[in-house]
Amino acid sequence: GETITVSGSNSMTSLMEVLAETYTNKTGNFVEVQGPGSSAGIRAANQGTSHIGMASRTVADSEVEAGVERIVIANDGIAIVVHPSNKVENLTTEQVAGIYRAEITNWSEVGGENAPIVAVTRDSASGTRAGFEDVLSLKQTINGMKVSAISPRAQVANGNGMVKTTSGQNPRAIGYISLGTVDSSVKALDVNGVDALVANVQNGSYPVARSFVVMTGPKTPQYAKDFIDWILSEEGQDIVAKKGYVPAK
Amino acid sequence: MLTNDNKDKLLTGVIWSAAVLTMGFLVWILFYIVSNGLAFVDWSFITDNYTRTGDEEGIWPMIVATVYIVLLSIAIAAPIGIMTAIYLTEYAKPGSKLVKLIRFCTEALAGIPSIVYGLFGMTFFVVALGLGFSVLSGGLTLAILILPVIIRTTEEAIIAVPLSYREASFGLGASRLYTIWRVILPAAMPGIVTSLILSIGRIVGESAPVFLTAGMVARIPESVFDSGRTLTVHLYMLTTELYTQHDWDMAFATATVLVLVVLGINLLTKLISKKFSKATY
Amino acid sequence: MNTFEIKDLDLYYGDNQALKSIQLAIPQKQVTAFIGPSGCGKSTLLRVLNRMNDLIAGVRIDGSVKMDGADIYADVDVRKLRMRCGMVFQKPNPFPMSIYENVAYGQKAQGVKDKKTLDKIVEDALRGAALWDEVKDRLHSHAFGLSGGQQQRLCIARTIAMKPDVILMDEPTSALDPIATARIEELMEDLRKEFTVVIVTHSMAQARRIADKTAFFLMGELVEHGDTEQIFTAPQDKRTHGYITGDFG
Amino acid sequence: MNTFEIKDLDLYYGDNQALKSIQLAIPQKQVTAFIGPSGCGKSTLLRVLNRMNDLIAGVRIDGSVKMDGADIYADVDVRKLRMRCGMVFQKPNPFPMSIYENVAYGQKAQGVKDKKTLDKIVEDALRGAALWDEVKDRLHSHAFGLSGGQQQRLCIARTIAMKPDVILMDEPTSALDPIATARIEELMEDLRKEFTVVIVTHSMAQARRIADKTAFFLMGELVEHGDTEQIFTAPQDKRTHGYITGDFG
Amino acid sequence: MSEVNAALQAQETKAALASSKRRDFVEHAFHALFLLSAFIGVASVIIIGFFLVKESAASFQEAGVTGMVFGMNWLPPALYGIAPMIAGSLMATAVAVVIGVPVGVLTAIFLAEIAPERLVKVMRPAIELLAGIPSVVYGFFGLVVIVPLIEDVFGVPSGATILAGAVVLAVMILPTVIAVSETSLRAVPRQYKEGSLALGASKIYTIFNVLVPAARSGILTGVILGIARAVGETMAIIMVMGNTPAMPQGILDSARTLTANIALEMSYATGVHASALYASGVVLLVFVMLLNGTLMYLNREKAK
Ligand SMILES: Nc1ncnc2c1ncn2[C@@H]1O[C@H](COP(=O)(O)OP(=O)(O)OP(=O)(O)O)[C@@H](O)[C@H]1O
Ligand SMILES: Nc1ncnc2c1ncn2[C@@H]1O[C@H](COP(=O)(O)OP(=O)(O)OP(=O)(O)O)[C@@H](O)[C@H]1O
Ligand SMILES: [Mg+2]
Ligand SMILES: [Mg+2]
Ligand SMILES: O=P([O-])([O-])[O-]
Repeated sequence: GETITVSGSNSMTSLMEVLAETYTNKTGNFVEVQGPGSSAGIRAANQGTSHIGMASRTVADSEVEAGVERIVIANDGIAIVVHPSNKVENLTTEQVAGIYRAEITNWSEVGGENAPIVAVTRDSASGTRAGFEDVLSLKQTINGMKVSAISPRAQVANGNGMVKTTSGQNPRAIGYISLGTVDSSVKALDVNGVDALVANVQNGSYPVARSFVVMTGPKTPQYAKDFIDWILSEEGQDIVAKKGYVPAK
Repeated sequence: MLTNDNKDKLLTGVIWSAAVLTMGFLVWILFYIVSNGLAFVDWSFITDNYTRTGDEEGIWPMIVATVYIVLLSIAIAAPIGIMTAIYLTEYAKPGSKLVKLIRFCTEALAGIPSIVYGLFGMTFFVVALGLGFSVLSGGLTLAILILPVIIRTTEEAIIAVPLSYREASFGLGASRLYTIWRVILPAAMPGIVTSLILSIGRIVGESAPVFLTAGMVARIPESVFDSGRTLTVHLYMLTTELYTQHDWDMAFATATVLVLVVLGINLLTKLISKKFSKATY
Repeated sequence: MNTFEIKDLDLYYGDNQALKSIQLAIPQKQVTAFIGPSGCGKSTLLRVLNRMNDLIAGVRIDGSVKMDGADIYADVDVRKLRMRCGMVFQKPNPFPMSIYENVAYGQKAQGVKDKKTLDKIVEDALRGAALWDEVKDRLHSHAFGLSGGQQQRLCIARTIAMKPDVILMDEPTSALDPIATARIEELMEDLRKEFTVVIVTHSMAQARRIADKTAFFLMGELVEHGDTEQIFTAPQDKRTHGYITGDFG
Repeated sequence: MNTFEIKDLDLYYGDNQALKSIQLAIPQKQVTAFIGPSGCGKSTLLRVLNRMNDLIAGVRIDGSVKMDGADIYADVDVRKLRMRCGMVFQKPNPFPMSIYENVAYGQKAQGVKDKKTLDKIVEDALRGAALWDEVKDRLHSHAFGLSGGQQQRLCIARTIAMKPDVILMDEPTSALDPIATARIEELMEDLRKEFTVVIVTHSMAQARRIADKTAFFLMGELVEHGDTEQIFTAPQDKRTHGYITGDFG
Repeated sequence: MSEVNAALQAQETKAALASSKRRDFVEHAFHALFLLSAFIGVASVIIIGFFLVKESAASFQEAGVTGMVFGMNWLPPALYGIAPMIAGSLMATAVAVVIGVPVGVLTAIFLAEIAPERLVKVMRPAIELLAGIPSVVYGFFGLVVIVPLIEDVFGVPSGATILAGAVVLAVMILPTVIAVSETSLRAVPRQYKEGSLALGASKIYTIFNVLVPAARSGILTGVILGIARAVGETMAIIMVMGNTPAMPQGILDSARTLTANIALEMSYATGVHASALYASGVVLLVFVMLLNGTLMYLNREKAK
């Protein structure tokens, strides 16, 4: 069979690897998945170094070169997570933004115990982070350029897992991760009173959400495009749903 | 005021505590890793494939990829490193500008942080030469990374060959090449083998320069142009995705295997240099 | 006939002059001994004769050294020179290989491969060094299993195997016990029949026992040389007299 | 009076016996020389006297060694023993520090701190070693700036500064040139007035020049000892005779 | 007659000793091959240097060398200040040295002078094992053990601090410091030790007043190699130091090192941002070169 190369978003790899493996077993075409991050995925699609690029956020027209196609294969919520022992159950989007801007620094300010807040963010070009910043308007303009407004004092973790480990270990921590990766080691907060559930992402009531996008370039061969078609097929979208994400169709 | 004897006792105590601290830390780390991981290391863990659908969670592909990358980088670096060491010790005029340049560059290579190798390998081998994320890119990058280790250790081994052997050989009218081949290299062999095993250890232990060049695809590479994930990279991937208790167990198990591999490599070094030194002396 | 004729020889290690305008003739098929206190330049001069000093960086030589009338510092193949001037060192230095391989080494280095030829040469050389009877049953065992005295004779055999004209020896017995020393001294009696022998020794008694000619050095100068008997019984120079009567050294 | 009395002394390095049932008395305030061929055990016996062999793993000692009647291998403080038996080594071994610090070292190691006391001790010791005039203006320059002979006298001064009863010297002049050797030999004349001196030497001439008593060793055995004159003119043992007339060694 | 003979023999000898060219060819060919190999190392350094400088040029142009090196804010693509990362690297390394070097040197003294030979036989392989354990394992251990421990002991909101990184680094540089120091302590000429003991000095006095000063340059070499290792360490640090790109206020604060900066953002970055990461690499390299220079200088002193 052929080898299809896919690279990009770290959040998408756990889903993509399952899709890939199922597809490989089915067709004999091997799918190779690398998950360094969304920006790398966009670059890979632009430069044609991989057949398929992945980004866990909306990709703007200005970011892609002519001939690069963007296809949404799933939608995903971004869960705001804290230590399971944290008494706080709900935060508003403003409160979350305040915490990440370092305007709110103590849990007592948002109804919790009197303890400092340890905010954990993702690395600066993660798709999850970009989606999170978009939804919460965590952007500022410096020297005419739009950059992140997340406080530089927030800790930086290099993957969903690392955010989870930190929030699961430290009772004072708060972080955000792909909804599909939440489990009992952390507690996902309600946002604006809406439960962090796939159903609520699907019906649009859960506010912190983004799309999983794949990109193909002019050099992408047909057998790679076939893989994307298969993802969008019923069989593919079933897997998406089973893994805890929102199907694109 | 301390008397001399008491001062001696105090300092002896301090020295002992430092040694205990060093050993304590080692034992602590080893015990923590192995006690949490050993229970999950079994034959199928070692020989199974690794799939994301969850059917199999073995580390066989990582073991194979590690072996490939080790073999490739050693195959590239060993001849170059050994020949460089021969040049520096047997041919070059000591203290000449050329030797200084070569030595400076070797030192510089040894000093470059491995993340910079990763950076370089990704720009040069992966992108500029178009080799992609592949065992080949990884092997080439790591070959440069271990080159100084091989050069230095081999040099030391060659220098340690008694001058009297060289004198005797030259005194019998043997040529330089013949002397190197028949006398110097055999006598330096334990040192050379040691340097190779040290390099293996180094390769096994690296992570950043490996995944930036060889990628992290968890399957058995079919050719040197395929991507591969080494054991250490695998452990790194696992630690960034610790979701369930089961994930933790797998991470500990992988760490245990790594520690055992390193232990095995160290024992092998000892064994080989002992065996060689018995054979030649 | 003289094997070597040394004229106006100066030798410098870097800035340090180790030999000062040496004039010396070394006669054919005789034993010539170099004596003198430690550091006076005996070894240095010996190593001039087979250009072993070439191996040391920073050595500079002025003057002329002729072997059988040909200047050995002119355009000669150093390897051939060294084959004609064999050398035995202070500490026995067999190679880390079998007895046989040690003796055959020099011939093999010249490209001799024929087993019969080699066998013959090895046997002859070992006989010449009075070692054959002791080792003939274990030619292929490791040379390091021999005693110090045997090792030194092995080194002499190794040299004889090259069929040289000259044998240079630098304190060949100083690392040996009295019995081994006596055996080597006996051997010298035979060697002088075939070879020109130059020997450095720190033992005046030894020089007296074995040498035809003796040369006495002091601080890089050749103080006196001549027949051994004459040097020891009627030295011309009072420094020689002082040395042999034990006033210094 | 005897300073040392050695009875039935056997010494083994592992399985190798280096000294064989030595019986020897070393008289007070005289110079005793140990002579014999290389490896006969001279240094080993010398190091028995201040228990320097304790440093070597695998050394075993049988028999008794008494110093002024007290068994030095019974329960003694080795440090005090070594303070009473100073030692001077074959190669001058000043510490890598200033001349002053070298001489003051031993006293400082005993906890003496008073500058005046130390100054006095240093001056006396340097005078005792006939070095004061040469170094008094540069006491605080580095000891490595001294010539070999001066360094050796510095090592003697360092030893004298401990006010020992005995000075043990292991070939103290073998690394020195004739002039430096002569100075040290002169110094010995003075030392014997105050100290018991034991000296190992490979030079029979030296033993003859400076020693009151001479002991001749061969392969770990004490062959003969007695007044120097008698040993050199009328040896009792024919091995001694052979050695001093140069038949071997 | 005999003169003629002598002249004949001289000619014969001369001919016999004349050099033959054919044999030398093989010698020359191998000489060239060895030389060529030796130049591969040189070529590698040049290529690596070339790529680093070339790739980092864009960011230096955009932000200026001082703008980057002294800039306090890291907000690509607007601001490219790496001063916080430089501080992070230096602080973590310094604290690691303060913790690791005394322990390492004292352990080396223990191995070289105090420990019975049998204990040395056990400890040395153990320390080699410490050297061989992959840094990811150290990072993992730091993440799950050291970080929570620091939270508890120091009562800080988060244990992911410079101190946590420094503790991990200290353990990681131990083997280097110990091995090099022990070797140089053992290389101190025996005469020094004997000289001191023969003067009635105690073992401990001898160690600290003669052996350690005599081995000083070797010990310093070990320390510098340890520093180089600490400065270059990446993966372990990422896992335990919090990676905040803000100027650290103390050792109980999170910080990001230069190496972590590269590893965290490399695979995402494009354009000037990527170039700025190469610039971090250049700064890192300058550090290491300075350390190497120091080492060479020290060794020159020693050679004197
Ligand atoms: N490789 C070298 N580099 C610099 N100087 C040297 C070298 N070899 C010898 N010398 C110096 O040259 C002088 C003569 O040395 P040489 O070894 O010839 O003496 P020697 O008479 O053989 O003494 P010994 O009896 O101790 O062997 C000495 O001063 C020595 O220090
Ligand atoms: N540290 C040691 N370990 C094992 N054997 C040793 C040791 N030191 C000396 N010997 C052996 O003990 C014997 C006596 O050695 P020693 O050094 O006392 O001789 P020496 O008479 O001083 O000789 P030299 O004149 O060469 O100094 C020799 O056979 C030597 O090989
Ligand atoms: Mg010599
Ligand atoms: Mg001795
Ligand atoms: O999906 P990301 O890893 O780019 O956040």
